[in-house]
Amino acid sequence: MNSDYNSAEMMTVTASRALENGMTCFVGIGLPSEAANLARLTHAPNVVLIYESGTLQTKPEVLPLSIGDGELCESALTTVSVPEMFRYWLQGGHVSVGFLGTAQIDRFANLNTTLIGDYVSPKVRLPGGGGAPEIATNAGEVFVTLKHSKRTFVKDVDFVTTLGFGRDGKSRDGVPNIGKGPTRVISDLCVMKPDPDTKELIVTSLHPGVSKQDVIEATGWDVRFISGLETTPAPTAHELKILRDLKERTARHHAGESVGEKS
Amino acid sequence: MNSDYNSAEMMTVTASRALENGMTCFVGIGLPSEAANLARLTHAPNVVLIYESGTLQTKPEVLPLSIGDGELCESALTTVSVPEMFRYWLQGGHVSVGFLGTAQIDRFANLNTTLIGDYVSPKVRLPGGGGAPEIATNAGEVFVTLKHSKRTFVKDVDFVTTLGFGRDGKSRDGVPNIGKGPTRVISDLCVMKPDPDTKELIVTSLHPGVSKQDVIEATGWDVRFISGLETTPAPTAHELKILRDLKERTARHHAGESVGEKS
Amino acid sequence: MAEFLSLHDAVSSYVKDGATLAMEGFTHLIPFAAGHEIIRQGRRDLTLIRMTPDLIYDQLIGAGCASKLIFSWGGNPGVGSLHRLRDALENGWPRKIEILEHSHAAMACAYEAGAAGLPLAILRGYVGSDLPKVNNQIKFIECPFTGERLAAVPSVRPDVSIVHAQKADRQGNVLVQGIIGVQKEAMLAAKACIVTVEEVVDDLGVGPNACVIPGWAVSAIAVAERGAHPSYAYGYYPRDNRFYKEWDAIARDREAFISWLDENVLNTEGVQQ
Amino acid sequence: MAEFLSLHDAVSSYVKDGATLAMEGFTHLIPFAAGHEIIRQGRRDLTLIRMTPDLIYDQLIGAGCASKLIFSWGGNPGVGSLHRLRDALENGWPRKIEILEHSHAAMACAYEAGAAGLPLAILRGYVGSDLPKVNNQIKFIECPFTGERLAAVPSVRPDVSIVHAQKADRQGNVLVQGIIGVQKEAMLAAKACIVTVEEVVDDLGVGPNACVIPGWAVSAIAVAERGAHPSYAYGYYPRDNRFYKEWDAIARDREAFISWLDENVLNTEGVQQ
Repeated sequence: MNSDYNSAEMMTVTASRALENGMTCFVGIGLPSEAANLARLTHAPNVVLIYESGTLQTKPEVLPLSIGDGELCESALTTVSVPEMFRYWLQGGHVSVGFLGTAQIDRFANLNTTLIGDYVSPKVRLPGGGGAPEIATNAGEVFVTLKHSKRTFVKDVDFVTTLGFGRDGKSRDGVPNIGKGPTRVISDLCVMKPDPDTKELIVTSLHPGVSKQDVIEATGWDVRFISGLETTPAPTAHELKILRDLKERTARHHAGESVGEKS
Repeated sequence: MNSDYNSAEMMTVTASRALENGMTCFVGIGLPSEAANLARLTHAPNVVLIYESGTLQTKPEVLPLSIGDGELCESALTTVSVPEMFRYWLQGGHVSVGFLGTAQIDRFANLNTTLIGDYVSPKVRLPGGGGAPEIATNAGEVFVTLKHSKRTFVKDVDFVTTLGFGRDGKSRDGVPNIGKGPTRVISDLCVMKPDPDTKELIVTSLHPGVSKQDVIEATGWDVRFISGLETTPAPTAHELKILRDLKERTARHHAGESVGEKS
Repeated sequence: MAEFLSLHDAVSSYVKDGATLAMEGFTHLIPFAAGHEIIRQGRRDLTLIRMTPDLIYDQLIGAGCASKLIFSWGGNPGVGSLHRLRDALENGWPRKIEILEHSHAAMACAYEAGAAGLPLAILRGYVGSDLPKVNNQIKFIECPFTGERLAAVPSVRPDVSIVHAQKADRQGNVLVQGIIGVQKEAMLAAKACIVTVEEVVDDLGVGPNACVIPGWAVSAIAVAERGAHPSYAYGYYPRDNRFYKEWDAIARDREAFISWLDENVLNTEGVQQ
Repeated sequence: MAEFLSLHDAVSSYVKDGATLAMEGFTHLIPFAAGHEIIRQGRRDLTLIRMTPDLIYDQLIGAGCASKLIFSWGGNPGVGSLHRLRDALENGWPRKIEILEHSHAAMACAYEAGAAGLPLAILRGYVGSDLPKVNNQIKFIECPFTGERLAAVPSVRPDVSIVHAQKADRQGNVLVQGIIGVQKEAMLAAKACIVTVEEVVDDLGVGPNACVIPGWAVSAIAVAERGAHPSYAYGYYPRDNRFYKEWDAIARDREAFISWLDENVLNTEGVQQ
C-alpha cells in the first residue's frame, strides 16, 4: 500500500468524497463525522451538516468527541430541541443523506449496533440504535462507513437495529415515504454498492493496493465484484493535509480543554 | 344602581375577583383580558396570565386589542410557539383556569361563538371556536363573562362550539383527563354557578341594585335563584381607579400608537 | 436554497390559481404585502389556510381570490366581524366560499404535524363540541396503550406557505422573533415557502436558540419593508390598531371595500399603504 | 411554585425508592451532581429513563440504584462502552437490570408527547427494525386519513425529572441555553421536577424566545456549581473529554469503579470532583 497514507486515511478521504455541495447530511459520530467535516473543509464547503443533538448547519473547527460537544452548538446556524430535530428536520424530509457508522453490517446493508448473540443474554452488548433506525429510513439516502473485517461484514447481522434492505433485500419495497436506503458503503479496503435488483452489496471499487483476495478474506459472505471493477482514486496531498491538520487540532483541543477541567 | 360606577365596571370588577394569586389563567381577549389584568393590578399581583399567542406570564401595561399585541410579548417572561402553547402548556395541564367570553351561553353553560341559525346558511356568522373548545376542557376550571340579555343567555345554544356541560348537563361525566368546566359565570347583572347535580346555571349573587326580575327578563330560560341569594359586593374606590386608569392608558395607547402608523 | 426575488416574481413563480396557500403570522408578522400582491396578480380558486383569517384573508376573499377557507377563528380581533368573510358566507359575494372549520388547538397541532412530515395530528380536543359534526376531517382514534379516545385531524401541508419575518441574512437564513406563532411550522409544512422580510443583513446576530430557519429550507425571499402593516413587526413597527378599527367600516360596505381595494392595492405597485 | 432547596433536600424530598426518574441533558448539562447525591442517599429500585445513559447512569447502575433502564443509545460517546451498564446486562452485577430499548426519534417523541399531556407519541419510525420484537411497548397504528402505518410509543411521564440549567432567577424561572436536548420536555412531562443550576441571578437577561421555563412549572431548584461536570454547561465550562476517556478504564474494572465511587461520590458531601 502507498506509504504516503494509511488505510484509515484512505477510508476517510473516500467517504468524504461521497458528500457533495448542497447535500444536507445528518452526521453520525466517529468516522462519519470525520469524513463529513473533511468534505466540508475540502471539495464541499457548502455541505450542510446536522447532528442529532439539534445543531443545524454546524461548522466545527475540531472534531466533536460526542454528538453534542459545545463546539457543534457554537459553530451552528442555530440549535433546536432534539424532538424538533427528529420531527421537523429528519422526519420532515429535510435530510438528503444520513451518514452512519456501525458495529456490524450484512450483505443486505442491515446494520447492527444492538448486540452480539442473544437479546436476553447477550455475548456482547452494544450501545443500541440511537438515531440510526429513523435516519436510515427518513433520509433521502444513506452512506455507511466502517472498517472491513469478518466480524464487521457478516452474512446476516445478529440483530437488525437499522434497516438496510431487510433480511431478503426487499423490506423497502412498497413502503410509503421511505428513503432509498444505503447507496454506498465505504470501508478501509473498498467501496460497495447495492445490486440494483437484489440489493446485495457488491464491491464496485478497490482501494489502491488492495486485492480482491484481501476483500474476500475480510468479508463474511461470498462477496461479489462488479464487472468493470475500479480502483479508488488515492487521497490527494491536499486532502491528506487538511485531514491531518483537522485530527491534530482535534487531539490538541480535547487534551488541552480537559486540563482546566480536572480538579 | 349606584351612580359611582356603571354595570360594565361592576361586571369587570366582579370577574376580576374570581381570580386569585397563584392561579395560572389562560386569558381570552376582550372582557376576560380586562378582568384578568385588573386582578393582576389589584388583589392578585402574582396571578399568571397566558395568552394563546404564546406569551407566558405576561404583564401588559395596557390592554391588548388583539390576542397577540406586541405589548403581550414585550412584557412576557418568554414567548413560545402557538403549537407549544396549546400542546405543552394547555393540554399539558399547566392552566388552572380558562377565562372566556362568548356570544351565547345556555343553561348548561355551553358556549356558542360559531353562528346563529343553520350551519350551511347561517343567519349570523360568528368568528368561530379559536382556543375556547380546548381551553374549556383542558383547563382545571373555566370562568365565563358576558353581558346579560335574552339574546346571549339562551335555553339552548344554536351550536355547541365549546362544551359547558353538554345538552343534558352530563357530557363531562366519565370523560378522562377533563377539567371541571365552567364554575362561574359573571354578567353585568349577576353571578351564576352550575347546580352541583344538574349542572344548570343558577343565580348565586345579584349585583347591587339588580332585582330578580331584571335577571329573569334578561335570561332565555326559566332561571332559578339559589336559596340564600347574596348581593355582590360593590367595586371599591381602589378597584375603580385602577380599572379606569387601565382603560384610559389603553385608549391613549391604541389611539397614539396608530398615528405614527398611518401614511 | 433560498432565492432572492422581487415580491412580484416570488408570488408569480410560486402562487398558482387553485393552489393551497397558508399565509401565517399570529396577529404578529402577517404578510399583508404578499397578500396584496396576490390580489394584484388576480389569483383565483385558492384554498386559503390560516388560524385567524384576519384582515388579510378578508381582503383576499373580498377580492374573489378564494374558493375555500380552512380556519379556526374568523374575527377582527377586539373589533368584531370580518365583514367580507361574512358576506361571502352569508350571501356568496363576490363568490360562494367553502369553509373547513377547526379549533386553534387542532390547527396548531395540524401545522406541527405537517412540519413533522406526518399525515395526522393527535390531540385531546373537540370533547363535546359540535365542530366534528360539521367538519368531516375531524376523526377520533383510540390510544393503543390507554384506550383513551383522542381527536385526530389531517396535518396541514400546503402547496405554498408565505410568512413575513424581521430579517434574512445574505445566505437566506431567516430570523423570526417575538410572537412566532406557527410561522416555522407553516414554512416547514409546505412544498414551497416564500418569506418576505423587513431587511437583509450581514449577520442575524442572535443567540444559540433563536428561531432561525435555514436558507436551504426556504424557496424564495423578497424584501417588503413594512410588509406586515397594519399588523406589526416586533422591533420594527407597532400594530396599527387604528386601521384594524377603521377596517370595520370599510369592510362592512361592498362599495367602500371596492374603492379601498382600488386605491390601496390594485392601483399601487406594491407600495405599502 | 419553585422552592429553593439544597441539593440534598431536593433529592430527599422528591426522589423515592422505586420512582421512575428521568435525568436529561443531551451530552450537554447532564445533572451529574444530582446523580451523585442520589447515589449518596442510597436510592434503590429506580426506573431510570434517559436517551443516552452516559456516564451518569453508568454510575447509578454500577452503584446499584436502578432496577430498570429505558434508553435509546447506551455508549460512552466517542469512547466506547458503558462498562457498568454492560456488566449489569451481561453479568447482573451488582444486580440484574431490566431494559426497555427505543430509538432516539421514538424517545424524543415520547418526551414531547409527555410534555403535551398525551398518552402516546406517533412517528414514522422503526420500519424494518428488530427493536419492536424486543420492546412490546412499540406498537403500530393506521392513519385514519391516509391508511399509512405509523409507529406508536407510550409517552414518557416520569414521577420525577432532574435537569441541570445555566441559571434561575429569584422567582425560580429557569434558563436553558445551547444544546437544549429534551430538557424542557423532560421537565414538563414529569409529575415533579428538580432543576440544578450554576447560579441564581436577578435577571435572566435573554431575548423574547429564549428557552425559559417558568418557576410555577418547577418543583425545586438547587444550586450546584459545575453540577454538570464532566459534561458541560454552555457559557460556563467545557466538556471534560479527558474524564470521559478516563472513565473507560475506571468503569471496566469493578474494583476501580468501587474505589472511584468511594473517593469521588460517597465520601464527599456534594463536593464536585
